[in-house]
Amino acid sequence: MVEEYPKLAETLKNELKEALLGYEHIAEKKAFVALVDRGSLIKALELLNKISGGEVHLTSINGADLGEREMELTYFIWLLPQKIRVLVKTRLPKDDLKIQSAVKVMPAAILYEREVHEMLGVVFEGHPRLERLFLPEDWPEGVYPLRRD
Amino acid sequence: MSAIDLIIGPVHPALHEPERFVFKIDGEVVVDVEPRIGFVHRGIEKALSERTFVQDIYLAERICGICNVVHTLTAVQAIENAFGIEVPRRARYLRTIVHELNRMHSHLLILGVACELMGFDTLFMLFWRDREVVMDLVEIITGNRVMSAYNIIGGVRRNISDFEISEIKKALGSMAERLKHYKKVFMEDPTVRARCVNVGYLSRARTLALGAVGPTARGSGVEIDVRAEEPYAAFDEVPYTAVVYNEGDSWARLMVRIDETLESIKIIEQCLDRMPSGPVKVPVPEAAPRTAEGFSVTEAPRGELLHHVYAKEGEDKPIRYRVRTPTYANIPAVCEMLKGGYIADIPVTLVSIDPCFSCTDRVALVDVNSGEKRVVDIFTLMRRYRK
Amino acid sequence: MSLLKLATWARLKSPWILHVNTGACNSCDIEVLAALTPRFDVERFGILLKPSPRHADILVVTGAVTRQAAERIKRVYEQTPDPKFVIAVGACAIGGGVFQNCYGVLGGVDKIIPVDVYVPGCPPRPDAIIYGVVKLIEKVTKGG
Amino acid sequence: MRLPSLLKEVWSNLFKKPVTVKYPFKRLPVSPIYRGKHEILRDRCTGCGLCAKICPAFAITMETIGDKVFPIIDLGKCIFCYQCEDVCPRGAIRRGKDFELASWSRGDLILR
Repeated sequence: MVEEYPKLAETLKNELKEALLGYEHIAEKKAFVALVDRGSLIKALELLNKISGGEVHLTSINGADLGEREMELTYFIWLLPQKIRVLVKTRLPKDDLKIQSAVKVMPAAILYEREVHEMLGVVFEGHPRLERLFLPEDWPEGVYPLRRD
Repeated sequence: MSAIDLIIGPVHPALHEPERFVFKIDGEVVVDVEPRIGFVHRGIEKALSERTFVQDIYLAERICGICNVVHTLTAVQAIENAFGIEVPRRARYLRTIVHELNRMHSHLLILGVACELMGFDTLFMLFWRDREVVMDLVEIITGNRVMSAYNIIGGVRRNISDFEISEIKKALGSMAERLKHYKKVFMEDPTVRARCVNVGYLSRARTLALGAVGPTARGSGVEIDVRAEEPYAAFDEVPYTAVVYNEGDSWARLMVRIDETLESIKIIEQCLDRMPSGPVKVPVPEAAPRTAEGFSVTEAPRGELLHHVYAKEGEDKPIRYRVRTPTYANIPAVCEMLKGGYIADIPVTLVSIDPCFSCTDRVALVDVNSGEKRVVDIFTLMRRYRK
Repeated sequence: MSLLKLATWARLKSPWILHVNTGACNSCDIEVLAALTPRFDVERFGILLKPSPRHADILVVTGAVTRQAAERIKRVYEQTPDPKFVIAVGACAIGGGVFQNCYGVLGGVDKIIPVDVYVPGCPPRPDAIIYGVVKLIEKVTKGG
Repeated sequence: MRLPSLLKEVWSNLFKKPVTVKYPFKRLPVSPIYRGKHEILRDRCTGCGLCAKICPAFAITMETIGDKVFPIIDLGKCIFCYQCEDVCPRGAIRRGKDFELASWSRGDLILR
């Protein structure tokens, strides 16, 4: 429901303080987009988990290499009690693509992170089995197909 | 006793598609499951970013042959979201009608295959005989039994005439009581119950944690249904409440599908009655009018489907096109369900989540002749590597 | 009637098919399956869907051959006993269809195994697939 | 022992008309807008090549016959989506109803 968005904005702001680089509620897309600093992504996910009392659904983790020096990770999250769509975004510089794995907070992330790793080369620390998912066995190491370069 | 590896697939009668599961078996009980997917891996997302938006619709449609209408619907909505185009109301109603017809044919299909995997061939033949009625309706409206090619960016390709409306109403009338009969059969028939009840059980908490979607989640009491919560197309004017069962086993998941088919008939009838007249298409710019990111979430027959598009101003090709299909979200859930079950129950549990592996393996790969010099090197490197 | 003619006659009267999916999008597979269900019912011609290549006479192949499925389809082809025929069903199996220049796809079954009948369409109607089988039987009787 | 509810269905089926359409002998009606084999109307075609550019399956190539350029459709690759019919300014490609296109050799799938 629409009145949930300002409440969410408030809790995000005072919890994450400076780590929350930017947030906006896009009415046209009926979604709440929050740009979060790399280090505190897990904190943001845990916060969302707490707000919704564990009733949270991780739709997907999308990696995108937009061509500049940065890569963008988007976490699509659906909060069941509040019935709102939250997009948590972070930016990773291309030289060190490391981020903490969200599997402990949301077990559903296990396959999505493997795919982003396989396609874009982002390393998720703490992921139980960061292996190949789709690519054939004889695909050479170090070649990440979805990169622009 | 050390567990033995039982490898099922990639070419296996029980699975209609090439995927491979390695089961660790202790006696009769499945101890662990390791899915090895990727056999239907065609590299679609990279191809999606190599083609123009109009061609992308036809490529997105072929991600999965059964739920193709929902893939075009989501692709078209994602691109309209990125372009910021408003679609006329009549087009939204027509999209919902074809979308629900596709859901009916997909549910009837998997209910039939589920009966076949249970060894109940008469019911399989009955389900698929009634499914032909829905296929004819789709052919009358869109011109092809399966690949409807109906949704385009900015609306719908063809308008619907009164002859077609009367045809739909007549056919749906007979479908409704056939389905009520099948529901009674699924409720009472001893064979069906013996084979499905508390097979592949998954509790509500685990289902939600593992991120399962669609009938797989709704069979375990998780009430997520994009049509009810995030209405798209004409679902804001045609209210819909999610069908939820709490038993959490294969039987519950199949019952969710039967009830949803009945719901689909009601939705189509409501759409036909309330459909406004008016234009069906809106002119659309060839290239992206603004640099924007568009996404669209819809309820595919197998669950929540997400298309995510990054478009750059002035370019007629998307920069990045990401598709997250329902079966892909259900794989962790199905692995958890298979553990603890018997080998004989593997096909029934697998079919209860309605796996569509051609959906799952659509991820991107390097494109061969897109003209970029560097890409060719990687491919030639590959060829040398393979010799 | 020589034994071979008898054997060929018997084989033509009830050809058993094996459906192999080499990375298809499922619509051709479902149309092959729809050809077996009551409305189109190919069992009138004695055609049965057999699970293993050992029992199959005709390989109905669908799908643009993906890189990993290539070896599997080759192995299945070699496992089928000798008088074997291949029908390529659908635009993907014939020339790669929409997935032509995707990397994961080799495009076209005839790159891997010899194909006897091509059934175009995306997906071909069940009766078009039956027409394909009829054409194959015609080719075998004429070709010997 | 209660009779399984499906027995009634099986019993009543015995007296119903069979559903099977005996295909080669009796044809199934095809919908008026079915997308089958194309018809290329040479007189209307100006050889602009728009259809070849838009085709998602790269099935259409332009070929010069005599002095004019005409589209050649490779039915093996074609996915019968009829985007070419929509995009053609002259309406030179029209949809047909013929779906029995199986052939022995790859060559005669090319539609002049």
